[in-house]
Amino acid sequence: MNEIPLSYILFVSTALFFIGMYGLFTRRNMITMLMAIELMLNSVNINFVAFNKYLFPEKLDGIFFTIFIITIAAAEAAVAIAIIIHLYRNHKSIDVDDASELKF
Amino acid sequence: MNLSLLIILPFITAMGILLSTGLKQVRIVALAGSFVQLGAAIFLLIQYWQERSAGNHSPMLFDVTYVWFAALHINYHIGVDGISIAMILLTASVVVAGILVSWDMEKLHKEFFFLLILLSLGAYGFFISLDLFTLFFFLEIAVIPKFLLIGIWGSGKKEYSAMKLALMLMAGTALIFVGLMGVYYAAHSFDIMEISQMHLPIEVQKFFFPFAFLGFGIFAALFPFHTWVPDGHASAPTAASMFLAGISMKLGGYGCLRVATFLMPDAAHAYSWIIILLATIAIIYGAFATMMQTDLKYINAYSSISHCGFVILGIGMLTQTSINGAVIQMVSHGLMTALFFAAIGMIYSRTHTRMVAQLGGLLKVMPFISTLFVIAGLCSLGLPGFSGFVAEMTVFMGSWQNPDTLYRIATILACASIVVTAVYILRATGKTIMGPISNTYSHLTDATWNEKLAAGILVAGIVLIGVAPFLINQLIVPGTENIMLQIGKAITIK
Amino acid sequence: MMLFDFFILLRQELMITAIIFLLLFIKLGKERNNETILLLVNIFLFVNLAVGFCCNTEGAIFSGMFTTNTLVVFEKNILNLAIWIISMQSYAWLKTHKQVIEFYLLLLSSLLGMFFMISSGNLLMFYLGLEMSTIPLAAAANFDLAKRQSSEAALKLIISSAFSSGLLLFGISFIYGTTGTLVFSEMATQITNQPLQLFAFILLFSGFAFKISAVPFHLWTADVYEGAPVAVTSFLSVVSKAAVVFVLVSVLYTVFKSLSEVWYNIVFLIALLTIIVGNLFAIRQNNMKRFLAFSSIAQVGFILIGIAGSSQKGTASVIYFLLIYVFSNLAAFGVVSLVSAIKGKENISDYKAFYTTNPMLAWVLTIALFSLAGVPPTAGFFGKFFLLLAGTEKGSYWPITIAALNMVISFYYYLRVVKAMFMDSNEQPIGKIVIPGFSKIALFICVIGIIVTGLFSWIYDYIFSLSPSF
Amino acid sequence: MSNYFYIVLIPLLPLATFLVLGIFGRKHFNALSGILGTFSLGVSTVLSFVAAQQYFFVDGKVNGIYQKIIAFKYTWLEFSPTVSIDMGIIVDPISVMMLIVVCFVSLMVHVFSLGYMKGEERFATYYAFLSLFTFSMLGLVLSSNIFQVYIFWELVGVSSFLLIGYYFEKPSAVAAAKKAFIVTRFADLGFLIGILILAFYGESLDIGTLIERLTSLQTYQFINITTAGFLGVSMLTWGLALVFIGGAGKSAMFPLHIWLPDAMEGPTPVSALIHAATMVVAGVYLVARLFPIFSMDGSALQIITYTGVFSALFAAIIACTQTDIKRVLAYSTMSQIGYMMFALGVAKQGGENGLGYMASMFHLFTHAFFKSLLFLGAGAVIHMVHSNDMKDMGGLRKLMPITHMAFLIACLAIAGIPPFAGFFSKEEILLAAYHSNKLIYGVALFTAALTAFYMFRLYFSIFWSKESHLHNTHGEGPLSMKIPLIILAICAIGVGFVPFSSFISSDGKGLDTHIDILFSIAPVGLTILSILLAANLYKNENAKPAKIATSMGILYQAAHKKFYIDELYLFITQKVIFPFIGQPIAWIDKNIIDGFMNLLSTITGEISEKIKQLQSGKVQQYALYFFGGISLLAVLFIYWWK
Amino acid sequence: MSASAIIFYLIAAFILGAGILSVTATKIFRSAIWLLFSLVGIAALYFWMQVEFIAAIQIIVYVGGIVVLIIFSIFLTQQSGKEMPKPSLQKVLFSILAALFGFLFSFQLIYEFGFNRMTNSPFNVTVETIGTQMLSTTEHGYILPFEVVSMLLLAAMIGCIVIAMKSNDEIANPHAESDAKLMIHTSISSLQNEKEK
Repeated sequence: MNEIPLSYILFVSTALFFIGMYGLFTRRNMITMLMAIELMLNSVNINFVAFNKYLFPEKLDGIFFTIFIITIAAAEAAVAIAIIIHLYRNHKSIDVDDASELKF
Repeated sequence: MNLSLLIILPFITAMGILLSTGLKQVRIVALAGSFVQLGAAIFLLIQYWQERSAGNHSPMLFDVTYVWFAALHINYHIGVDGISIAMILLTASVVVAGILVSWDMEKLHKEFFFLLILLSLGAYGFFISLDLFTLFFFLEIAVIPKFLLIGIWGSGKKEYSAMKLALMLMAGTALIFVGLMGVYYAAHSFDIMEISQMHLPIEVQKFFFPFAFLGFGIFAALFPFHTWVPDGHASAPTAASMFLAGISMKLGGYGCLRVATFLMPDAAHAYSWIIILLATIAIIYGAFATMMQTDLKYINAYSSISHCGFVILGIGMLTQTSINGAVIQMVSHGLMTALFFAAIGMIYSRTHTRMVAQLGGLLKVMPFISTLFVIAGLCSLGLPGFSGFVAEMTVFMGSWQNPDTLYRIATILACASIVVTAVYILRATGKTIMGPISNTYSHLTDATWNEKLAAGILVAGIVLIGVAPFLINQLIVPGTENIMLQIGKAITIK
Repeated sequence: MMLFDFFILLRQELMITAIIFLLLFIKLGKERNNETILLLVNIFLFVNLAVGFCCNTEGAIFSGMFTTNTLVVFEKNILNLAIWIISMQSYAWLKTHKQVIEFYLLLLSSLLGMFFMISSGNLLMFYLGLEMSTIPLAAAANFDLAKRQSSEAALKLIISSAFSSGLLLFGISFIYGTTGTLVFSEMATQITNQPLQLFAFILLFSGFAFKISAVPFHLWTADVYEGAPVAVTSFLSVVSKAAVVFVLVSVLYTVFKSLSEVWYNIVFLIALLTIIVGNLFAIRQNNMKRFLAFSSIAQVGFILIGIAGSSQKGTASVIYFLLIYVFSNLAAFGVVSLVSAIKGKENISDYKAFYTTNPMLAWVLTIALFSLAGVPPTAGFFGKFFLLLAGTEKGSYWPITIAALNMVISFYYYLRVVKAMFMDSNEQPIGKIVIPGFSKIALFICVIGIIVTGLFSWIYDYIFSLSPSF
Repeated sequence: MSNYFYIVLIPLLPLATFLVLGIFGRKHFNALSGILGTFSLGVSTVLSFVAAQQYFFVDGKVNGIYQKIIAFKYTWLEFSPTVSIDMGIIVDPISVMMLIVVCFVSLMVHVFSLGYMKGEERFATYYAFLSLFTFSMLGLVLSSNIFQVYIFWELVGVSSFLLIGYYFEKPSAVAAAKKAFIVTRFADLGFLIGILILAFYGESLDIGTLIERLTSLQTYQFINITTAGFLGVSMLTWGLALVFIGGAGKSAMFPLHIWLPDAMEGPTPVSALIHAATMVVAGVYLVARLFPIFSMDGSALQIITYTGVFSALFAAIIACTQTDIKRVLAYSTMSQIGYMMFALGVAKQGGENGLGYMASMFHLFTHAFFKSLLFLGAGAVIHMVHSNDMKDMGGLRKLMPITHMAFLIACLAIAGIPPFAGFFSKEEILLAAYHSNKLIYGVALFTAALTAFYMFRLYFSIFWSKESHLHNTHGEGPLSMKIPLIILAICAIGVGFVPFSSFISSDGKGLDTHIDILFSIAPVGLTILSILLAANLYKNENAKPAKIATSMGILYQAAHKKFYIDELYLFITQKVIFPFIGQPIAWIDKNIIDGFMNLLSTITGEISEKIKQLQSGKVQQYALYFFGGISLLAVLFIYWWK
Repeated sequence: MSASAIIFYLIAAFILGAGILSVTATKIFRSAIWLLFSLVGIAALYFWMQVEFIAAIQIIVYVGGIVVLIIFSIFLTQQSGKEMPKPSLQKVLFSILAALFGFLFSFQLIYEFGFNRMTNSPFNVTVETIGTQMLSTTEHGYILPFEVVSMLLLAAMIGCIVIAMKSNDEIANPHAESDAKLMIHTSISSLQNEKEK
C-alpha cells in the first residue's frame, strides 16, 4: 500500500472537508447542515489517522485524538439535534432562514 | 504644606455632600468646603512666598513622590511652582463663586454640587501633578462632570451641546494620550521633571508634539477645534459655564505649556509658526464672530475663543515675556469670564432672556449687576486697572520681541482685536445695560447677598491683578524662567 | 508525585466536580423550593471561590496534560468570582425558573471545561476543554424555553461553534501533521513560518477569535447575547471570553513565539477591525443586551491590542483588564438582568428617566458604563490605559491613534445610555425596583471592585509579578 | 528730589473721592457728594499751585534750565530686565502747567455742576465720574513712562465714555459714548503699536531714557531704529507716526474727529471739562512730551503740521454752518487744537526754533480757560432755554447779563483781539508758522478770520438777533453757576499776560518773546473785519444769511453736512465690516467648521447604517464571513506580508 | 498498480461521491442515506489503513449512533418525504467559490509542504495498547481526557434532556428524550467496550 502517498489521502480528506463546508453554506435545512458538519469532522479524523500512520507511528496521538473527536462530535450532534427539535416546536419549521429574527 | 490636601479637601467635601440631605445642608457643606479650599490655596501661596524668600530655588516646591504602579514607572508625583499656584488660586476662587451663584439650585441639588466639587478636584489634581499619568488621570476626571452638568441642568439644546463637548474633549484626551505614549517610550518615564532633564530626540518631538499640543489645544479652544465652546457654554447652567470657561479651558493652556512646550521645546520651535498662525486666526476670527452674536452667553463664549487665542499666542511666541503673558491671561480670563457668566446668569435668572435685543436699560433697576457686567466687559476689552489689560499687554510685549516680520504682523493683528473687542463689548453693554428700559423689567430686583459675595471675590481678583500686576508677575516668573531654560536649551542644541 | 499533590493541584476542578455531583444528588432527591437551592448554590460557589485562594502549588501532572501555576490559579479565581457574582445576580430570574439545578449543572460543567482548557498542556486537552465549555452553554442558551429567540440563539451558537471547531480541528490536524506532537512545549520548537504552519496557525487563531468574538468571527455574538437569558449572556460575555483570552495569551506567547512578528500584525489588524466594527454597530443599538454585546466586542479589540504588545506588560495588562472587565460588565449586566427579570424591559428607550425612579441602580449602571468607557477614577481607565500602553510597546503609533480615537465613539454610545437615564424625560419610566439581597451583594461587590481595582496598584503589581516575561 | 513727593496726592485725592462716591455715595450721601468732590479737588488744586510755585520760582531752575524731576517712581510691571512699566511722576514745565490747567478748570466745572446738575438722581455717580476723569487726566500729565501714559490715556477714554453716556436712557447719548470710545480706541491701537516699536528699539519704556537714547545720533538704538525700516519708511517714522495717530484720535484731528461733536450729548459741564479744556488736548500734550524725539524726524513733523492745519481750516468751515451751539463750540475746539498741533509741527528743538513749541503750549494754556468759559456759558444758556439750537435763542443779553459779558469776553479771547488771552498765544503761533512756512501761515490766517466770524455769529445769534420771547422765570441760575463764569472770564482776560515763554520752552531754557505790532496788524485787522461782517449778518434777524447759504449752494450743504465724514464711517462699518467680514465669519463658523464636526458624526452614523447588513441574522452567512475572514488572513499573511 | 491502490481509489471515489450527493440531494432522507454511505466509506478507508479499531468505532458511533439519531430527528420533524427548498443561486455561487478556493488553497499548501518524510517503522495499533494507554496516568496516558470527556457527556446529556423534554403543561414527547438517552448510550457504550479491553 506504500505506493499511495500521504498526499492522496490528504486530498480526499481536504476535499471532504470542503464538501462539508459547501453543504453547511448551502443547506437550508438545519438537520442537513448538521450532516455537513459531521462530514467536516470526519475529514479531520482522516487527517489525524493518516498523519499518525504515515508520519509518526511511534506514538498514538492521532488515533486518540480521533477517538475523542468522534465522541465529542456525537455529543455535539445530540445537543444540536435537541435544540433543533425544540426550535421546531417553537417555530414549526427547521428552515434556518426562518430562524433569523435576531439581526442588525 | 502637603499638596495632597488639595485633593483630599474636595474629596471630603464631596463625601460630605453625599451624606448631607436637603438643599440647605448640601449648599452649606459645599460652600464651607469650597471656602476651606480657598483658604488652603491662600495658605499654599503664603508658604510658597516663605520658601522662595528663604532662598529655595528648586524648580518645584513641596514635591512629593509615591510609587504608584511600580511595574510601569508610574508615580504619584506632585509639586507646584508659581504657575500652578496661580492656577490653583484661580480654581479655588471660581469654585467659591460658582457655588455661591448656584445657591438656589433646586433640581437634584445634591448631584449638582457633588459634580461641581468633583470637577474642581480634577482641576486641582491636574495643576499639581508632575507625573504625566497622574496629570492625564485628573484631566479626564475633569471632563465627565461637565457632560452631566450641562446635560442635566443645562438649557436650550443641552443634550447636543453636552455630547459635543464631551466627545470633542475626549478626542483631545485621545490625542494627548498618544503624545504621552510617545514621550513615555522615548524617555521610559512619566515624570515631567525627569523627562525635562533628559533631551528627547528631535524626531520623536516632531512626531508627538502635534498630538500633545493639539490635544490640549482642543481644551483651550484652539482654532478650528473650538466649536464645543459656544454651544457648551451657552447651554450650561451658570455655575457650569463659569467652571468651563474659568477652569477647564485653563487645563488646556496649562497643558500646552507644561507638557507640550516644556517637554518638547525643539518641536515647539519647529511648529511655533503654525501655532501662532492658528492663534492669530482664533483671536481675530473669534472677535469678529462675537460681533455677530445676539445671545449674551454666545457673545461671551466666542469672546473666550478670542481671549484664549492670546494664551496660545503667548505660548507660541516662546519668549519669557509672552509666556508670562499667557499665564496671566489664563488667570485673568478665568476670573473675567467667570464674572461675566455670573452676571449673565444673574440677569437671565431675573429677565429669563439672554437675547441682547430683548434687554435694555437694566442699569436703572439692577445697578449692582449692571456694574458687574460693565466691569467684566471693560476687563475683557483690556481696560487698565483690570487684569485683562495687564495680560494682553504682556503678551503683546512678549510677542513683539520676536523680530521676525510675520510674527510682527501676527502681533499687530492680535492688537487690532482689542478694537473689535471694544466694539462688541460696548454693543452688548449699550443694548442691555443702557438705553431705555422696557417696563416689563421695571420691577426686577438687584443682586442678593450670595451673588454679591461671589462677584466680590471675582472682582477682587481682577482688580488686584490689574492694579498690582507685579505680585502675580513675581509669582509666576520663576516658573516661566524654568520653562525658558528648556526652550533655551533647545535653541542652543539646534 | 504524592497523591495529595494531585488533589492540591486539581483542587479547583475537583471543587467544581464536587458541586456538580452535589447538585445532581439534590436534584435526584426530593423536590426542594428554589430559594433554598439558590442559597445552597451560592454558598457552594463562595466556598469554591475561597478554596481557590488557599495553598498555591505549581506543577504538571498527567504527563503534562494538566499544568498549573500561580498565574493559572489566579485566572481560575477570577472566573470563580465571576460565576459567583453571576449566580447571585440571576437570583431574580432563577427564583421562578423550573430547571434551576440543570442550569447550574450546565454552567458549572462549562466552567470546568474552561479550567481544563486554561491549564491544558497539549492540544487535545485544549480542544476538549473548549468543546466542554461550549456545548453546555449552547444548551443553557436555550433556557428561556418559552421564548422563540432563546432557541434561535442556542441554534446559532451551536451551529457556528461546531463550524468553528471544525476549522479549528482542521488547523490542529495540520499542526500535528507538521510537528508530530500535540504537546505545547514540544511544539514550540518546531513551529516555523512555513506556509502550511501559518495556515494552520490562522485556523487555530480563528477558533480563538471566534470564542472571544473578534471581527470578522463575531457575527454570532450579538444574536446569541440578545436571545439567550441574561445570566447566560453575562456568562458568555465575561467568563468564556476571559477564559479563552487567558489561553490565547499563553498559547501565543509560548507556543507560537517563533511566529511573533507575523501574529503581531494579524492581531493588530484584527484588533483594529474589532474595535471599529464593534463601535459602529454599538452606536445604533436599542436593545440593552445587544448594545452590551457590541460594546464587549469593542472591548475585545482593546484586549487584543494589549496582547499584541507581546511583553510581560502585555500579559499583566490583559489579565488586569479582564479582572476589571469582570466587575464592570457584570455590574452593567446585573442592573440589566434585574430590570429585564422584574420589569421585563430591555430597551435603552425604556431606560429613559431611569434615574428618577431607581437612583441607586442608575448610579451603578453609570459607574459600570464609565468603567467600560474608561473614565477615571473607575478602574476601566487604568485597564484601558495599560492595555494601550502595552500595545504601544512595539511602537506602532498610528494604529494606537486609531484605537484611541475610537474610544471617542465608544464614549458616544456609553454616554447615550447615561443621557437616557439622567437627562431624557419619560411618561412611564421603569417603576421602582425592589432589589433582592443577593443582587445587592453582587452589585456592591462589583462597584467596590470597580473603584478599588484601579486605584490600588498592588493588584496590578501582583498580576505583573505573576505574569511570565515574554 | 523727594520734596515733590506730595504731588502724588494731587491725583490720589480725586481717586479716593471716586472710590468713596462710587461705592457709598449714591446710597448714603447723594446730595453731599457734590460738596465732597469739590472740596477734595479744591485741595488738589491748592497743592498744584503750591507745586507750581515751588517749581517755577524756588528750585525748578538749575543754572538756567528747568530740570526734569522724577518725583516718584515705582516698578509696576516688569516685562524684562530692561523694559518695564514704572509708575512715576515727572515734574517739568509742561506737566506743572497742565497740572494747574486741569485742576483749575476741573474745579471750576465741579463748582458749576453744583448748580447745573442739582437734583439729578445719580448726582453722586456724576461726581464720582468727574473725579475719576480728573484722576486719570492728572495721572496722564504726570506720567514719566510712556506706557503709563497709555494706561491713563485709556482711563480718560473710559471716563469720558462714562460721562458722555451719563444720560444712559437717551439712545443718542449711548450711541455717542460708544462712538467716542471706539474711535479713540481705534486711534489708541496706533499708539500702542507705536509704543511697541519705540520700546523695542529704544529698549525702554521710560520717557526720559527713550528721549536720551533716540535723540543722540551715536547710540546704537538710534542707529537701529533709523536703519530698520518697513515699506521703505524708517521705523522711527513709523513709531512716531503711529504714536501721533493715537494723539490725533484723542485730540479729534481729521479724520478721527467724528466723535467730538457727538460727544456733546454729555452734560455741558462735562463738555467744558473734557471736550474743551483737558482731554482733547492730551494729544497735543503727548506730542509735546515726546517732542525731542519728534524733532529728530522731519517727516513725522510734516504729518503733524499738515494734519493740524487742515483740521483747523476744515473744522472752522464746518463751524460756520452749524446751528447747535455746542456743536459750533466743538468744531471750534477742534480747529483750535489744529492750531496747537501745527504749531508743534513747525517747531524745532531748542532755541528760537522752539518758538512753535512754546506757542502751542501757550495756546493750550489760554484756550483751556476761554473755551471752558464758552462751554460753561453755553451751559448756562441751555440751562435757561432748555435747547441747544440757535433758532430757539436770541436776545438773551437782558435776561442773563453776566453770562452775556463772560461769553463776549470769551469770544473776543478766542478771536484773538488784544489784550485778551487768545491774542498772545495766537500771535506766537502765527509767528512760528510765518517763520517756517508761508502757506501754512496763510491758511492759519484765514482760519483765524473764520474763527472770529463763526464765534461772533454764535454770540450775536444767542444774545442779540430777535427779541427773546421767553420771560425770565428763574434768573441766571444759582450762584454756584455764576462764580465760575466770572472767575474764568477774569482769567480769559488775564492769562495772556503771563510771561509764559520764560517758563516753558522746548529746551527748558526759556526764551524772550515780544509782540511785534507790525506783524499783528494783519491778523487783528482781518479778525475785526470778520467780526463786523458777522455783526452785519446776525446782529438783527434778517434773510441775508439764508441768501448767502443758498448762493453758496452745494458748498454750504457739504459744510453743513460736515462733509459727509460721518456718513462715510457709517457706510464703512455698517455696509462693509458687518456684512462682509462679521457675518461671513459667523456663517463659516456655524456652517463650515461646526458643520464639519457634525458631519463627522453623521458620517459615522451613515456608515453604521450601511454596514448593518453584515449582521443579517442568517447563520450560514455568518459562517461564510467566518471563512472569508480566514481566507483573507491566510492570503494576506502567507503571500503578501513577506 | 497494485490491488490496494485500486481499492484506495475506489474507496476515495466512493467517499467523495457519497459526500457530494449527501450535500446536494434534494430529499432529506436520501441525503441522510448518502451521508451514511460516505461514513461507511470512511470506515472502509480506516480498514484500508489497518486501523481497524477506529473503523469499528466509526461504524458503531456514526453509523449506529449519529446517523440513526439524525434519521429519528428527521422523522420527528416530519420532513422525510418532501422536497427541500432550493438555496438561492447567489448563495450557491458564493459557497462554491468559497469551497473551491478553500480546497485549492489548502491543498496547494499541503502539496507545497509535501509530506515526503515516510517512515517505514511499524505502526501497530492493537486494541490493548489503546485500552491501556487510555486509562494509564503515566507517560502517553489518556485517563484525564477520558474523564473530562465523560463529564462532558454527562453535561451534554443533561442539556439534551432539559431542552428536549416538554415542559409540564405540554404532553410529554417520548421520542425527544429517548433520542438523547439513546445517543448518550451509544457513545458511552463505545467507550465501555474500550474499557473492557
